[in-house]
Amino acid sequence: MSWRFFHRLPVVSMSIFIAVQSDDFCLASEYDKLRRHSACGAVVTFSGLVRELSDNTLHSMTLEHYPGMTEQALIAIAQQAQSRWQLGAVHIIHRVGTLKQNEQIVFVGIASAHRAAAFAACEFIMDYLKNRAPLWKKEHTASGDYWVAAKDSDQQALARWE
Amino acid sequence: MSWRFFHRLPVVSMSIFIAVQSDDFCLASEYDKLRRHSACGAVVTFSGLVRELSDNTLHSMTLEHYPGMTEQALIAIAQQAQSRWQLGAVHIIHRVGTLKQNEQIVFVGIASAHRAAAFAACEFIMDYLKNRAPLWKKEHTASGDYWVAAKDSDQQALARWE
Amino acid sequence: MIKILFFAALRERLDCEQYLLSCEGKMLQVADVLQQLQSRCHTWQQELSRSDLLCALNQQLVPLTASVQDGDELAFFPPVTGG
Amino acid sequence: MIKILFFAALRERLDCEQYLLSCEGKMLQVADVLQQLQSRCHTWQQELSRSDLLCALNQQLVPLTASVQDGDELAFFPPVTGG
Repeated sequence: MSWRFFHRLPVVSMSIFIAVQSDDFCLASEYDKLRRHSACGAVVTFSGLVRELSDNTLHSMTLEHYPGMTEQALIAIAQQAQSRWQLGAVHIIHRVGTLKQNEQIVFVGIASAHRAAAFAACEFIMDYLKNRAPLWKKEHTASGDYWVAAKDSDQQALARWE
Repeated sequence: MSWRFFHRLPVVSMSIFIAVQSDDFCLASEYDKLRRHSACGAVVTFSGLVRELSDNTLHSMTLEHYPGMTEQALIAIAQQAQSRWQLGAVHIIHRVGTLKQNEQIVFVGIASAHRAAAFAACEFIMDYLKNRAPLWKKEHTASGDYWVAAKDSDQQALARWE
Repeated sequence: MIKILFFAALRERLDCEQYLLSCEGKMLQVADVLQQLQSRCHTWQQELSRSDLLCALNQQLVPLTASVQDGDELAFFPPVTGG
Repeated sequence: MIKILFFAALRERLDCEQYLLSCEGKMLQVADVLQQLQSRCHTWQQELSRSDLLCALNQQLVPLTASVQDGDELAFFPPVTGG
């Protein structure tokens, strides 16, 4: 499912696009949409990928989510970012289901007039997504299936925004 | 001109790619190279675009540079980033010559095992590039040609890294 | 009725995806619901007592002091690990 | 000889891209070279006295106290505005 919102502000238009999907996404086509915001000189993107475990035994992972709540949580996070920084566009795409080695998991893209706002908003969204969006990873490895444990570092990452 | 360096570290391989060119670049093909680093779960990209002036009179801009020194400055900045954070790959592309409205000016892409390192390195490189790389913008507008003045905010952005 | 959902590792350990609880028209706190669920068996007692348990009421994160009523959707799950 | 390059707004204001200066085998500081250039005319005096002037010696940013010798490439330019 995906949502689009358009707000028209005095100076720039602001759009939020959110999608939770099992299909892969295309960074280039998201970027092409982000760079259309003519008042925005800065585009920052983040992509999260399935990476090797240190012992090289990962086959794949499955992402479970809470349908409905995930989308709402992502919209709320995007709106929080929008209220903190002046942004032209916020795109968040999160995949669910089974993903293999090196597949794309998550995309966050920001268009803004200023690079500092674009960087901050993109990192803010990832930090909040990691702690607030109801998604869970299960790793399928040579020695069995394991739910990924939440990381203290992800929780600590929120501190700087408070 | 473009440079490629490959270092082999105990755990991950590190690559630096630098290009100063008049040709446009393709974000998707840079991203495809960055995400090949299998130990890197995080890819952050920054793109700088020619944006409208507030009075909507910009026709185009010309980027002048100091050939040779620009490439060296970008390599030095990439190496500084690499010495501060554990990075899988750093790509920097800067265009020179005449660019129109909404054209791409600069690309910085980082692949890293951790998102915090990828975000920090990407923003660090942009902050240093803005202050240290010998490039100058001249705007061609309806009322004449003007050299862009350096911004205090760009200089202040360095403070946090020192 | 209150619809209760469980996710991820918690869902697997409880061997339960969805559970319907009658609240008999009473106004309850999430903590009261949790206590009723814990009383079902030793496993539920253990799994629903974890200090890192998260709770969402009608798809919004809430603390255990939140009030629940007939028709609400309540969900319990472990710390999230998306992204 | 020392090869001296000027860039961007400075290049335009001096109406000069490249200037060759004989150092007659002497060891000079960048500040000495700058003084010689400033003495050329009023415009050069003015433009090369700006406090935000940057200097690169053999393509590395250096302070005005850096030493210059025969065969060096010296460049002066305004604050950079790339990115």
